[in-house]
Amino acid sequence: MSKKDLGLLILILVVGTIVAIINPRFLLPINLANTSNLIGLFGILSIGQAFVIITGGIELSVGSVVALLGTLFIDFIAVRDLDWPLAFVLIIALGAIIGLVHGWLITRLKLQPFVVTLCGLLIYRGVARFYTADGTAGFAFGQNFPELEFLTAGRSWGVPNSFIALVVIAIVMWVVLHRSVFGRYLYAIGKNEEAAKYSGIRTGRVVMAAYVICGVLTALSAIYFAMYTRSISPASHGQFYELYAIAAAVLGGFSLRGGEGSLIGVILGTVLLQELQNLVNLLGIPSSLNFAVMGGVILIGVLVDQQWGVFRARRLMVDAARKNVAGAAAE
Amino acid sequence: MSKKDLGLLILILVVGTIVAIINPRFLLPINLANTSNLIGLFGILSIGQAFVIITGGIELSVGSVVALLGTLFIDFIAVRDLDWPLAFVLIIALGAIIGLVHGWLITRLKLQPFVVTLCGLLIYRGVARFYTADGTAGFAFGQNFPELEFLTAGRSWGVPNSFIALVVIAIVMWVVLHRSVFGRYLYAIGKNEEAAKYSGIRTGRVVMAAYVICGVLTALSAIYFAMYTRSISPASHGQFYELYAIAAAVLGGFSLRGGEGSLIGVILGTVLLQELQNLVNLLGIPSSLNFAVMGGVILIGVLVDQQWGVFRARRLMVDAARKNVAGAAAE
Amino acid sequence: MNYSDTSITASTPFLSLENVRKTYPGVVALDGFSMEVRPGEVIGLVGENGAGKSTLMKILGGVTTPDTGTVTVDGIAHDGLTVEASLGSGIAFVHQELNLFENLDVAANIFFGREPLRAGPLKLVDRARLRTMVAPLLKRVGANFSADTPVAALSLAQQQMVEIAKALSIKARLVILDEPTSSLPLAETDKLLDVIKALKADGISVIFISHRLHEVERVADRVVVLRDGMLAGTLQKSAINHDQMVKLMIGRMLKEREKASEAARAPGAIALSAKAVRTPAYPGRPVDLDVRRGEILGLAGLVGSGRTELARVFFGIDSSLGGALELGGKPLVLGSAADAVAQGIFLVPEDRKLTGILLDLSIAQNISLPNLPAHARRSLVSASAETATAEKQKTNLGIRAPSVQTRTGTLSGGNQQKVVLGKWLAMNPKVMILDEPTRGIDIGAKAEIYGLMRALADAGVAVLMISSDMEEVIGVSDRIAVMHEGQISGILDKDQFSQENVLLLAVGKQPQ
Amino acid sequence: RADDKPTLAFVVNGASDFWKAAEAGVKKAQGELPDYTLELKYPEQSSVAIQQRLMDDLVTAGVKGIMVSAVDPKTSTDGLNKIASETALFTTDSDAPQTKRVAYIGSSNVDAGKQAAEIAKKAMPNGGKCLGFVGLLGADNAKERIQGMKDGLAGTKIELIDVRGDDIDQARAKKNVEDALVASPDVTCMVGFYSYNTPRIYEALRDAGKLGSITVVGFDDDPITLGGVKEGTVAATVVQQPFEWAYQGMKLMASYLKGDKSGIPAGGLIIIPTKIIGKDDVDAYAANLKAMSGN
Ligand SMILES: Nc1ncnc2c1ncn2[C@@H]1O[C@H](COP(=O)(O)OP(=O)(O)OP(=O)(O)O)[C@@H](O)[C@H]1O
Ligand SMILES: Nc1ncnc2c1ncn2[C@@H]1O[C@H](COP(=O)(O)OP(=O)(O)OP(=O)(O)O)[C@@H](O)[C@H]1O
Ligand SMILES: [Mg+2]
Ligand SMILES: [Mg+2]
Repeated sequence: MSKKDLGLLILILVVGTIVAIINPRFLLPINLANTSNLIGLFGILSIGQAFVIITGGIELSVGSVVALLGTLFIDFIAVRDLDWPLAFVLIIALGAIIGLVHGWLITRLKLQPFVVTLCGLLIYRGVARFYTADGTAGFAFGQNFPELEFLTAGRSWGVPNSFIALVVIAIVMWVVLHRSVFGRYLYAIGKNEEAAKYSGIRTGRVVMAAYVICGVLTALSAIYFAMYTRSISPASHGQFYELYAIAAAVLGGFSLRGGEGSLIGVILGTVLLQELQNLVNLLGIPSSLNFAVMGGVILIGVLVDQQWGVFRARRLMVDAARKNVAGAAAE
Repeated sequence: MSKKDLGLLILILVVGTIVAIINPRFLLPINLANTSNLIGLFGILSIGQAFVIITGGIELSVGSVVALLGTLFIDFIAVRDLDWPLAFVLIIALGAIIGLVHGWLITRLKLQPFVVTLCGLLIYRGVARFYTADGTAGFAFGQNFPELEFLTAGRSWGVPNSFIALVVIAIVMWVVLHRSVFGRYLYAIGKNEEAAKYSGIRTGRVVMAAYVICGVLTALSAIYFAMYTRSISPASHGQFYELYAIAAAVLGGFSLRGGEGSLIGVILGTVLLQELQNLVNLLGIPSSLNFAVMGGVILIGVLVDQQWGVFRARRLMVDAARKNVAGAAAE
Repeated sequence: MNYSDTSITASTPFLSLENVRKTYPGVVALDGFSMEVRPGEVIGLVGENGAGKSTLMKILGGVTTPDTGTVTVDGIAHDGLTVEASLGSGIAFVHQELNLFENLDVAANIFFGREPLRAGPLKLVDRARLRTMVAPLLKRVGANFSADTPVAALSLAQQQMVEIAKALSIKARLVILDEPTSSLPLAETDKLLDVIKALKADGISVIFISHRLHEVERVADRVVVLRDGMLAGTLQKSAINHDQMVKLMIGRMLKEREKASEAARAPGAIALSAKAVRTPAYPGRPVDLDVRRGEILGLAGLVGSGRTELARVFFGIDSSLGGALELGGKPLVLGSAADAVAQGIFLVPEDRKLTGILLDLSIAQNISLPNLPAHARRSLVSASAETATAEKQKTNLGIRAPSVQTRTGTLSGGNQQKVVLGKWLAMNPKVMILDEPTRGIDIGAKAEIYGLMRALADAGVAVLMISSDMEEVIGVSDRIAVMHEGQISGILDKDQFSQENVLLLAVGKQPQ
Repeated sequence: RADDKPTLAFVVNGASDFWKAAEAGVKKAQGELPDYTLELKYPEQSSVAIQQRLMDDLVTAGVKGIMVSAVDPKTSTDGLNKIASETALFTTDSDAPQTKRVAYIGSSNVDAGKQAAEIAKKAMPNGGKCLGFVGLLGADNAKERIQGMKDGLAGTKIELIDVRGDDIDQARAKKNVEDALVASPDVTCMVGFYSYNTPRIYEALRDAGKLGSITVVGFDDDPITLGGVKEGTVAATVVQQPFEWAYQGMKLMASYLKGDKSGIPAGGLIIIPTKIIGKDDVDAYAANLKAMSGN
């Protein structure tokens, strides 16, 4: 765990302690379970985003993808009576295709990631709204899918299964990002794509793979979100989720210039954001301030991190100066 | 006018012609006036954004700033009974301060523009909602400010004054961006900030000035928007306007990497976007498809532009090769 | 395939180029060029700036494809190579411009794209094996840093060592080195030349591009000279000498260089003076240094001795952590490079691509940039004034370009360097700091730049020249200051000039 | 928490001025219920997930009763039931009859739509073409109002030809009206289904000089809407009584928690009817509104 991640972890614990002191109900198992459920949902989304950000890209369409794929998933199983495992596979495949198309436009046709995914943001939500004719996709009364519901919204030993899914995904993705050749290529491309190309790396494919991973994880979280809300109005479902995901990554030490960040960081970023949301509700802060609190904490977090880096560099220098002066005096 | 701008203009005219053929009422003076009013409002916003984008930055908070400053403006004149010119000056000053703070955080504290302005997006809207306690800021029935209303929502010779304001601002800003020393510095910094610094440019100040310009123009457009809707619910007012502004700039040939784009381009981008919105209503396309149409056109526009660039570069090369071969043969 | 098996026939070319032609808009970079590379042969490739050397190598590296002509590797003809094909046939390439990942460590960079893998489908990096593979390579290039150092923490020269180690790590049959010594000081250069000899002994071919002709003389078996994209001539081992190469490169003999040991000049007044200045790289080691008007003060030292850092402080990019600066006897406080420029202190930085010029701007726009208000009326830029200034510099410096409106990014390295010089010469320098001013510059242009520096000094400018090229330091300077680990270890006057003295000071010893 | 009084929460479906009157109702009820802490909560966005989370957190914080205007009641059955299993759950504004909620207190949007039809019929005895404007076309309250109005107009010569959505962007709301004036010159009547739609219609018509020549049917009681009614340029408006929902609802909830279930009718439906406010009633209504929020 890097120093940065450790700092974030400490921040999370300090905030948690303060909230628990003010309102001890914060530590109730039910509250922790509720919050960790959302951490699971947003965490999966944020890991996907992180894979794109590490290449120096950005994926602005995730909120809309969550809306579109969620709508389709519910429609498939609730209206069209598809078997849910089939629907599940279809949705994940759609996520992969969306990622592939984005990656293709970005790497082959050399469009900017911001532009491609901004268009995605506009288009996918529009399609979802058109698909439901601006209505709502939801289950009919009494429509139940026991296994699916257990896997997505259920709990095992009191722990939400969505959170367990996040832990599993995080471990796999940690290995991929930090131990595999593919992960190393991602970092390299994020820092210097040209050089990676000169080294014989098929950078296009690697970047495309990053978008596909993002698409798949987004699709997965879309299913989780759909099963959490059990109802989707495409006009608003998942709105701003791309900002949550990006914010989690940024808080977790990712640079939008690419080539920086760790998987533990993005998870901790998600945890902090969800803790903040929980705190606003538990401490009775007006919900209108919810986003403001989130924005304020991100800003302060990034600022402290940045200033801490500057401070450390300076202290190192002063230390060196002192040592050298002492050495010179001794000579 | 560059080739890129010309292409965009042709696209606008073609789309306009098609719409006019399908529904001739498109060309009614009243429709043109209504649409050009919104072009004025969004154009001012987009020019501000363009100044930031040219430096390689981004300003995601403009939508929230439009909400916050609009709320304050209406509150100042409708509730607190300030003279409107005073309120006007105050709001513009606030816009400048917001720009200054963003610029300061970005240039002095070295935070990433995306992060700073993302936090702004979250914070300003929160503040606005808190300020009105999640209510609405609006005028009482019959509350009138004749001069202000004439300047903002009135017409001269049938042309909306907001559009005239845009034209004036565009001319001034065109000179600033394309002819002035400051404008050259902006382009240089957008291309390579480090090298600009080594050429003795005070890059920090120049970038800060760009954010201040963006803040001021955003404040101005916030006033225009407020006087257009005459009522503001901060929870939704101006939502996604940053995307409109960025989209207009991108359509107009700006690169989010900085250092590219023309003022005419961003205006044409705004015109196209508003034409599309108008078209959705005039042709009776379902409103849910509004954003999808916008996203689709941006994507196609950027694609065509990009592919055209590739094609031209290739042709140039082939030409050069042919000429050289001919030259060699003649020797 | 056993790459070291050269016994087949030593004379069969490993690689040959035939009638290769490459054009860029407005430029013919290569024109009907042919050459061969035999196993175990060291080829020196020389030519003026923009002669087409890098273009040629880029074709071999698969980075660009030729318009016409064929590249034959191992008897298989290609219209153009891809990066993979090039790597696959055993061609290793050290680019003129560095291409490292500063967020990865040295080991990761060296084996980038060829990581040792653990068994399994996930393609996990075998980090232990990677470390053992890297150690001998670092030793071979004489690196003074460890394999897990992040590249961001290395100096430019150290990064170049990493690049070379990387080329060595490929079981290559041909190693291409595009100006590998351009920022390497003496000792490291020697090591590199030894490395080249060792490669040759292993039967590996080397193409060595350099503007330092004496280095070429020392290692090359054959010299290929390029001129204007065409083969100007080939010199066999016995015929390789400095003057012959120069003659082929520029088509005439270079006039005898102005003798360095002319009558010593009378030193002028002190222009820029550093009093106990502490740079961020060596905060514990105060620097005292005076640069006088009318002199060229050479600043020599080993890699990472802190010369660039000192120059950055003088130019206001970094702030001094203590001590004081004076300009013409008056205290000088620099908050930014803009302050330095306003005072007439200019810097030609060592990293051209990143800090020297704006590759996307035209020559004219680059030259006017630091002095834009002077090219403007009422804050509006005057294009004609810009063009006029740029035309003047283009003629003065002999910048080779279709016009001053050409994008600087398309110029060859040497011509780009001239543009950097041009932008400062167009103003009135009081103190001119040049960090490796002739890095990557051909011999003809070098002489011109020396002449320019001398002219500046004669006009009363204080010139501080940082250089790792020993010949250059001794040949051009009026005085030489030598840095060792962030401090000035000694200053040599003209009568003390010698390679030994500079070297002794550079390693922290006093000359006899 | 310092005070250990049980808390009752009124959770709305999104930030809107509409709920200001409910806030006043909550305040009035608080005055009469000193044993309880009453609060009104806005979710930061109008979305099911966010509202669900807000309620989960309220339950965690120990709230004893929740009255909610669910964002999407039809499909949120499980989520609402989860809340209902831990607190006393009441619904308001739009009902979720399939859930285990104790009672619904509010109006009927279908009836409100029918009342809008009444207004139109009265104002346009010779028939006409109506265009509607609404924030979210897909939202339940919008669909029910539109349906109610269509039902009410069935068999008359008045027709609701289209309803345009604006995603609660007021600039788009106004432009939609302007565009409609261009695109459909034969329209004789406009309906603002959301509280801010009517004022935007009013302003767009005023700018176009068509005030008075087009019949405006309004919903809710935005000050501009009421001003228009008084002026005669808005035919009439259908108002709901969120003040009463909140006031009566909170009191009902308090007594329910104390064990007094007499206030709950059999089906659990407590309909507080919507009213048509025309030119004659507008002054009294406005005065009443002022009195309510003025305390
Ligand atoms: N991408 C490009 N676009 C246009 N012209 C180019 C490009 N790359 C190189 N050139 C031109 O091709 C010619 C050969 O350049 P090249 O870089 O091969 O020279 P070089 O011999 O390596 O010079 P130097 O010693 O300065 O490195 C030059 O005139 C240069 O301006
Ligand atoms: N970005 C950096 N981060 C950490 N250390 C650095 C960095 N850049 C340089 N250094 C260190 O600072 C010291 C001085 O480097 P500098 O580049 O000034 O040396 P120099 O004498 O100019 O050598 P060169 O021949 O490389 O130009 C070296 O020890 C180098 O490793
Ligand atoms: Mg070269
Ligand atoms: Mg250096």
